[in-house]
Amino acid sequence: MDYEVKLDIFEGPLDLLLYLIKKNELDIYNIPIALITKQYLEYIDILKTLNLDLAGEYLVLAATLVHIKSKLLLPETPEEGEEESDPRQELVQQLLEYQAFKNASQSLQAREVLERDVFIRGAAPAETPPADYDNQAWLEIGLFELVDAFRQVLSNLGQPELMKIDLDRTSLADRINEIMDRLRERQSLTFTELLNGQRERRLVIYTLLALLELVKQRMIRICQSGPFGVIRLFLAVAVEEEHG
Amino acid sequence: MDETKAVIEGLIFASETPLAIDKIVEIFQERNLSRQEITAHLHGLVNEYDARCGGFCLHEVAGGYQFRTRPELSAWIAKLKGTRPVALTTAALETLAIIAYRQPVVKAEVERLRGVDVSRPLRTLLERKLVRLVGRKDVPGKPMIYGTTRKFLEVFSLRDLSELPTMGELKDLTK
Amino acid sequence: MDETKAVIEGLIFASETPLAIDKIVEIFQERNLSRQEITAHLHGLVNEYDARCGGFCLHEVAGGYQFRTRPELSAWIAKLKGTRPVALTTAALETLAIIAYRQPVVKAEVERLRGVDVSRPLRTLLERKLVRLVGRKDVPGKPMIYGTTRKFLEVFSLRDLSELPTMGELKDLTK
Repeated sequence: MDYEVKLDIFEGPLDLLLYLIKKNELDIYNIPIALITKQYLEYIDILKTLNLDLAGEYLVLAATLVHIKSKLLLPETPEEGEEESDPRQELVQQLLEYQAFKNASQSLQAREVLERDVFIRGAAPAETPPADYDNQAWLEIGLFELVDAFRQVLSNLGQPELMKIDLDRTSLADRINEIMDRLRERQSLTFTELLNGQRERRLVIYTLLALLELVKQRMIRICQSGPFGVIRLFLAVAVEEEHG
Repeated sequence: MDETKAVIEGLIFASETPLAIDKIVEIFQERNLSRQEITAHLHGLVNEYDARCGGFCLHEVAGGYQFRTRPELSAWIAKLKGTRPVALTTAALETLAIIAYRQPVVKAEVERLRGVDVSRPLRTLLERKLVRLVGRKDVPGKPMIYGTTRKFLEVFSLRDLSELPTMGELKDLTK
Repeated sequence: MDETKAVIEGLIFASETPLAIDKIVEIFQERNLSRQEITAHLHGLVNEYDARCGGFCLHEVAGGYQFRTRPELSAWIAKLKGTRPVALTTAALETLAIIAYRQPVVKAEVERLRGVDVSRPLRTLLERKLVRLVGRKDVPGKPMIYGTTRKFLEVFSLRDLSELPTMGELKDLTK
């Protein structure tokens, strides 16, 4: 076996396996598992002796290969009504799919790539006229940019801040926005009106949490007309539309 | 040159991104110019520039029209521009190919198909705006879904996603 | 077209600033192209574009050559630019991100997190209707409380706020 191929050129276990199949000029539909497993494990050993950071995925595939090999060695005892299946089938499927995507990435590379093969007009645009915000397209910012901006802010602050946000927190914000909207339309609301007859557990919990948060933040007041009376919500402070 | 044709040419030239026919229709609203007329002018321009074989040509890309330098001149243009942009790694390209073909797709599926973790290449693709977050899948855990962007089409000179070779064609290459 | 002429045209097209003759001489160094030849090609191109009377022409400006749209078309080009996609500044994007994740939130808290005054980016976000005034706090000074808008959800293709990536997902992308 020659080891002149640099090991870090493999993109992962599937890539290594495809390389071995090609090197031995094997039929991908009929892989001699014993041979390929042996060679695969030898490569893994080299990776280990070279003290390379061996990704767990390589070991997972090694285990899969050994498992397939052992299955092939056992005498077939197909159960009643069950098709005899080739234990290699799933792996072959995976390899074919991976090979197809590798081809896809190469066909992408073979295209006319912008700023490698072709270039667009270089001159800076003319003066930007005052923007009409309502008609703006917003193509240039995506969710990733938003999240990344937040990460940037947090990374300047240190660890404890990082843990405070989760899915529940943002669901709560949705509910708070909704409640505030409705309170601005109508001066007051009852708790029952707020739920709109909906009884979904999650919604009721979030509504309660939202109300607690709003009271804590002193954005609303909650009043009850005597014991067991109707609970009413009011805006704590009138909200003017302008900002300044 | 016909004035309308000249305006269309000027608009394409001035636009920062490939100019869509819809956009041209919108700009010509008051003149009531039909899509057919616009398309005819566009084809006329494409042919004219192709025949001329000058420094740049008109291309249909990412759902619009854009002037681009001829690929044969790339070495000269590179001399002008000096530094070249960093090429994508094989890992990033493979990840991109999977997302392009399987979109909308979750990270776990990309990792199953590649057989390795894709956090780093995925981040590179997001940073380069070739890939974007498109939403969440409605399954337990609500994983994030990824898809390609318009910039992906622009960078790889694709009219639209249907211009990519089919998976069948790609599998044939394997044999 | 003559290859040298095509290269010159491509270089002018791709250049970010008006392209000086000296620069063209430098790029063609190995070919030993004379200034006279280059100048002849440039004049040829200028005349060709003038005669063609298309969407743009070649001009000598600021010590170099540059393609520019014909002034007669400026009204049409302005229509195009009026609806150009705009990007947010880093300050606005960071402010928006904090409001999105921490809402309902008062300005003072946003400023604590960003470490600087956010009056300007906040105004931009309010103008662009990405952020709104949700209410006022019933404490001394009655500070205003901010939250995101429906338009914010539309811009980022989110069904609701719970679709925002969580901290865990964020780390997964950034490791």
